[in-house]
Amino acid sequence: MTQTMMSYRDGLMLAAAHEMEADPDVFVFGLDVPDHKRIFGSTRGLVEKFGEKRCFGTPLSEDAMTGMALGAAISGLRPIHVHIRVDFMLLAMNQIVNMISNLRYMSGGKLKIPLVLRAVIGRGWGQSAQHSKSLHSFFAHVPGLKVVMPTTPQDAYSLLRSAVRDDNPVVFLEHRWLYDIEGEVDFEKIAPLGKAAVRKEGKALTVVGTSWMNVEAVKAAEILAKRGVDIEVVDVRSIYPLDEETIVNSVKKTGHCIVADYDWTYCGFSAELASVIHHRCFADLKKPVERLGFAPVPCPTTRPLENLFYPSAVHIIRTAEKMLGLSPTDLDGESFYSYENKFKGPF
Amino acid sequence: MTQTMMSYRDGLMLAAAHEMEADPDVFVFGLDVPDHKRIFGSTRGLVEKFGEKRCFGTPLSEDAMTGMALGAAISGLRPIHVHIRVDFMLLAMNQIVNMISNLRYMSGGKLKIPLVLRAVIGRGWGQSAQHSKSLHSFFAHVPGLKVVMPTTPQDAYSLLRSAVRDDNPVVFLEHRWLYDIEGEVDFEKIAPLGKAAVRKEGKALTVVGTSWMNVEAVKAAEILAKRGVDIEVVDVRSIYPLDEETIVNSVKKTGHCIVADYDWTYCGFSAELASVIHHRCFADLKKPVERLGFAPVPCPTTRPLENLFYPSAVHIIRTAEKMLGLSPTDLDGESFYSYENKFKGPF
Amino acid sequence: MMQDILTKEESLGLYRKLVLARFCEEKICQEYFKDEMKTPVHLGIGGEGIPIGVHHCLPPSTKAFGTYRNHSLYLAMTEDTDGFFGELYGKRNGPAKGKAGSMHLSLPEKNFVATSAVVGTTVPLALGAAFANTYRGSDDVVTVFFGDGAVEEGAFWESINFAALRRLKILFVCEDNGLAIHTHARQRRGFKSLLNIVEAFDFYKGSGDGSDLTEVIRVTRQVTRQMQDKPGPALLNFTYHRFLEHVGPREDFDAGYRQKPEPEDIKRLDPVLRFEEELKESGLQAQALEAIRCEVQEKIDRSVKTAQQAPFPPPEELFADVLI
Amino acid sequence: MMQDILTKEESLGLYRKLVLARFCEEKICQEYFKDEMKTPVHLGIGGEGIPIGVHHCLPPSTKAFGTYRNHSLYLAMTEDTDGFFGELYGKRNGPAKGKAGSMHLSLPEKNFVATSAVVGTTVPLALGAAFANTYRGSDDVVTVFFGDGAVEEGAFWESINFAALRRLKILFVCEDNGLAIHTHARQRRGFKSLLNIVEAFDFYKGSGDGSDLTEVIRVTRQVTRQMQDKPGPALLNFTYHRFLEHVGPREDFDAGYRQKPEPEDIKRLDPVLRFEEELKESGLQAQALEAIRCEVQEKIDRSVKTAQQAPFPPPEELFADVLI
Ligand SMILES: Cc1ncc(C[n+]2csc(CCOP(=O)(O)OP(=O)(O)O)c2C)c(N)n1
Ligand SMILES: Cc1ncc(C[n+]2csc(CCOP(=O)(O)OP(=O)(O)O)c2C)c(N)n1
Ligand SMILES: [Mg+2]
Ligand SMILES: [Mg+2]
Repeated sequence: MTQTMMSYRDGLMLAAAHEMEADPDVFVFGLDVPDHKRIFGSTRGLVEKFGEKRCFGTPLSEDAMTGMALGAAISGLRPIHVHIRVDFMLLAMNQIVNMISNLRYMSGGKLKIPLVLRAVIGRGWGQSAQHSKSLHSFFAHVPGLKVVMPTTPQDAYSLLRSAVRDDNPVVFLEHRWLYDIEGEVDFEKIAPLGKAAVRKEGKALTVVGTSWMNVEAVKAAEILAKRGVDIEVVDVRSIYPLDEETIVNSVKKTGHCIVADYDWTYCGFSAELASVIHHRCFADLKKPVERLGFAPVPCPTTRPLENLFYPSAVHIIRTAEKMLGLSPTDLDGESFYSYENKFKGPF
Repeated sequence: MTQTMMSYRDGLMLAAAHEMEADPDVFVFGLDVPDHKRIFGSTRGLVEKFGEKRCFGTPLSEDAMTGMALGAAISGLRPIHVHIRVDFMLLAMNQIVNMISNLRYMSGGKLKIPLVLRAVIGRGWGQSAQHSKSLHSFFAHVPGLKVVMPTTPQDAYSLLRSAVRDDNPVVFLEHRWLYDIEGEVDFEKIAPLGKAAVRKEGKALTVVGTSWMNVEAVKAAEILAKRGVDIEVVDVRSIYPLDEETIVNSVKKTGHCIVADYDWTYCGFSAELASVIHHRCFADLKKPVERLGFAPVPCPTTRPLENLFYPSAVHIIRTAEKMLGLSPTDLDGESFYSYENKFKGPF
Repeated sequence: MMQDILTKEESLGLYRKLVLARFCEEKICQEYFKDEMKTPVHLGIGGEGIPIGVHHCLPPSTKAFGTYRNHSLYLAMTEDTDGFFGELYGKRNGPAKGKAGSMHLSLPEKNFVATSAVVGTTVPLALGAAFANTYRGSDDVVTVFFGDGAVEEGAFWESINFAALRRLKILFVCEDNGLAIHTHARQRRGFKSLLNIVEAFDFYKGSGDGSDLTEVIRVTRQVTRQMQDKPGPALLNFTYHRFLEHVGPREDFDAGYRQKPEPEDIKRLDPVLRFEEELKESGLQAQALEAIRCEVQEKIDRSVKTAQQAPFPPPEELFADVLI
Repeated sequence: MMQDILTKEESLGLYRKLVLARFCEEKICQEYFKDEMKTPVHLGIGGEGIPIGVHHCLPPSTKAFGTYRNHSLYLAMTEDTDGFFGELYGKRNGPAKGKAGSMHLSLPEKNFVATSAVVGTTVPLALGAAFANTYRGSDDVVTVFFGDGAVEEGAFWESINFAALRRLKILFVCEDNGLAIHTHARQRRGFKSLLNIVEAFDFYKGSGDGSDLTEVIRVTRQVTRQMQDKPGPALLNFTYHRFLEHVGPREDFDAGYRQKPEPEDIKRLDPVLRFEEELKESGLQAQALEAIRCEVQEKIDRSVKTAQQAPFPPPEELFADVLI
């Protein structure tokens, strides 16, 4: 077994490198992929190792470049197309929703689309309304796409490898703050797409989280554990296809559920989860499922409002307390994740 | 009171004409708006009455034309921008989700965006995967947009007038098949955005429907009424903002709910409705909310598969029977809406 | 003229394809009113010579992308009338088992890769196919066909920029009928000459009367020779007259947005008549042509019958072919 | 040269704006490391002359659209240093009460309408503003500023086509630093001359060294005169040297993607030094300039202090300004 400590960004980088080594048809491209910043380090070393043929930048043309990725995929290559912000994929929605998701079906199964669309999501540093979205519910809504949101370095590594090997289009969404997270990575470990992971076991309440919200949920669980309240944290990982069983089993056990999604709630993935859980755990739920997500406004720049915009461990704790009929935990001595000290400007 | 029988398409056409008469800043534009087909008749007469200055076509440039609409709106005009298919709005998602929805917030409330985006949705005639979407959940997911789906000629008229007068961006979605529906229209009637309508009262079960699904739901209710089963049909009308009260009151009364949405269910508006209803009617629901929508595949062309793709009155009846523990109704003598005779090719 | 660039055998092969495309669409016109082909049809009558001529100049390994107005291209590349009508009738023997219909035909095994009913959307796909050719060291050209309306979409400009930047071997073919549905180019275009513009992108270029199959071939050969000498993209603009309404089997000259051509112009505007005239002038006997027409008509009638009798896809097909 | 086209008063006013923009951004560079301005900053040092020069040629009723690199344009049009720093510090006295930050500044009451951090996205907005001018019979021009990278986006091409088709009075101003983040134009562009291309769209056009404020004004005046004589769109391309990193307050010449300019080139590349030199050559006294600099610096320092002391928006502001 080859366990190594590494960051999430290195997990991403190594997954691409290993797939490129294993398969000459894999290539990585996108705006600024080969410049010295290397998509926050996640494409480091690739151009040196594999050359400009297999790792290159593009003009600012998201629509056509996404179509080019599709064209390459149906020609037998395996593109990894990278966007430094998911917000820019809005320029490519037509290719994604009218073409990529449909072409296999419209060809009666003749075309195969082994294509990975990587994109960075979520909070950076004063990123405001145009550099902070997640959009996984958009992609998951449309039949014909898989959608993945890894939280740990191991998942960054294993799920990216699985995504590259998958013969379907996979949207792969990486939270900006996760890039600095360190963890053990075992290169032998395969994480198949479509499986959730229990991050922490517990009996009192289930938090089902996506992406960064799992970090917040584990923190919340640690704090509540000190007063003997045992929270289970389920990391969805695969937004579509969804591992309903793991989630439903957890909620059937605990009888309480908070969905903590890294997105707006209205018509979002949290709505899907909440309705699946209500439907399948109808008799088991002691309280209605609660949903946490972004405030229903565009993301503001200024820090005090930005802090209110995003859901956090504190929201999870307060919601759990309410659901379980507990008095508010004293959070005075607790230290929460804050990017004031870890993550500074400008981007 | 001035009640007139007219079609849905004429309701749309007259709403635009009346608003253009009332306010010289209102104009209508979009691909093929002034050609002899007139967006299935819904812009008939406008160019003759108001001239090419206020009613005009465009190049095939959905992205820039949507930005142009936004630019005109923040310059004090009140554009109605028309798309003959909502699928083409995917080319404008960047302007809609990064710009139109954000610009008021990002300007600290200084910019006002009185803009209507009209689009035709849904089933036509062998329209297949690229001309059949609804996408209301995409628009409703994003804070800063209103989303409306009128079902009746009266609502086509009244809601379009309200949308044009609204100082916010409103996405206005019209099902292709509704165009031929006839009904009484009272020009004095105002329908404010944000209100649902009870289409049929009943005590046994609530069907909450969007757009065309209300036609199917009313049909289902009529059939079930014959055997004494009283279905209530609530037409959502306003996808965002949502009239939770009307819906919740109905479900609290009936204890049973089917959400019949004209879209895919996964991460769709049906998920939002189901989770709101589960949350707010937790103690009142006798069974979990059921969701009906498109099959989770791209829309196929061939008729037998297309018929399976779309939800219908039959699905509603069968689902209601299961929820209420009824034996299957004999549907042999019933005639359902079929476009075989009413709506022929090519489009 | 024709004899200078085409052998007799080639000419007859081309005539056969022209007739095949034309008769297929005429058959659609006859049958469509029965409402058995439940798919919108964008007929290419008048423009058949463009895809037929262009692909005549290229080897069968050439990958092609097209639009909803794709029948002639499909038939030129595949001659597969069984699959064609199977798909239009929505039957199991169509290449997409009826899921695609007329607007999204695709037969990748014959390099007819993909078509789309959203204007301009296959143009960027051609970039990817051409990129894949370069990646693998293939010399093949990729073709992409689009209407004059597609040129207004941003994706078109992004694509020509990238093709030029990378010197990709793509033949961009504009099937220019001067109309986007009912709207004339002058109501949509802020420029006069697309060819002038692509020249600034260092494209090879060519243009001509798309109703004249011989000319299409002459111009295409010129340009593809340049592409082979020194790799790079090219744009061909071929004008043609759309005989029928935008979508559907009828004429629509009474709608008022354009004039019906004078009878004496038809001979010039109809690529089949025009090529036939040339063939006759070059000394070919009317009987030889008649024989081709008969053979083609029989083939088509058989395919239509086969399609009409073929089964629809079974219900479980609804769920097949989404994800692997 | 300068005297030929600018009065002394004008020159001093322009110098003041140049210094205002430069000192504001230098102040940002000094203060940024304290992490109190929690917004990414795309500094325009080196390019100040372009928006300042262009808007000098146009009346205050001219509506303007810009990008995230918008500080000079904001300050040229508004001189509002209080609002500017208020917004950068995320305070209630910013024009958007801190919601916008540096990247999305907007002050519609001064006709600085909108800016955006998604490249190319305000270009189509200018179409709408120019359309509104025509609709209302106004003769005003609309300006839209964008970087050389924006030219690769489809929306740019769709916009110039529509502007040309409608002969809208829009001044498209390309602030051309030859870079999109760290990528050079030659790695992104399949064409050599943007000006050649827009000529095919019947645009008026002009270009020049954007580091030379006098030249910017000369070229802009030429082109706006043409636009007034016979309405139509124009494109101006002004090159300039970006002194700092793409985003943030530092230099980044050590990153290796471009060369640091030689000291002897700085005088030519720095629009403030260059204009100052011209002013001196035209006989202006160093003291007059010094006085302007002092006054501007004091104004800025006051605004920064005001911003630092201003309150943040209260929590309920989170929910304000979404829908009316
Ligand atoms: C992106 C997009 N916008 C609008 C439409 C509606 N539409 C279908 S065909 C067409 C005209 C296209 O004209 P052109 O490209 O010249 O092709 P032609 O039909 O003349 O062959 C339009 C506007 C569409 N299908 N896709
Ligand atoms: C649509 C879009 N794609 C990518 C980005 C990321 N990005 C931010 S600035 C930039 C470069 C833009 O270059 P240019 O237009 O020349 O402006 P400059 O920064 O040089 O002023 C890129 C690629 C973005 N903001 N928007
Ligand atoms: Mg055309
Ligand atoms: Mg630049």
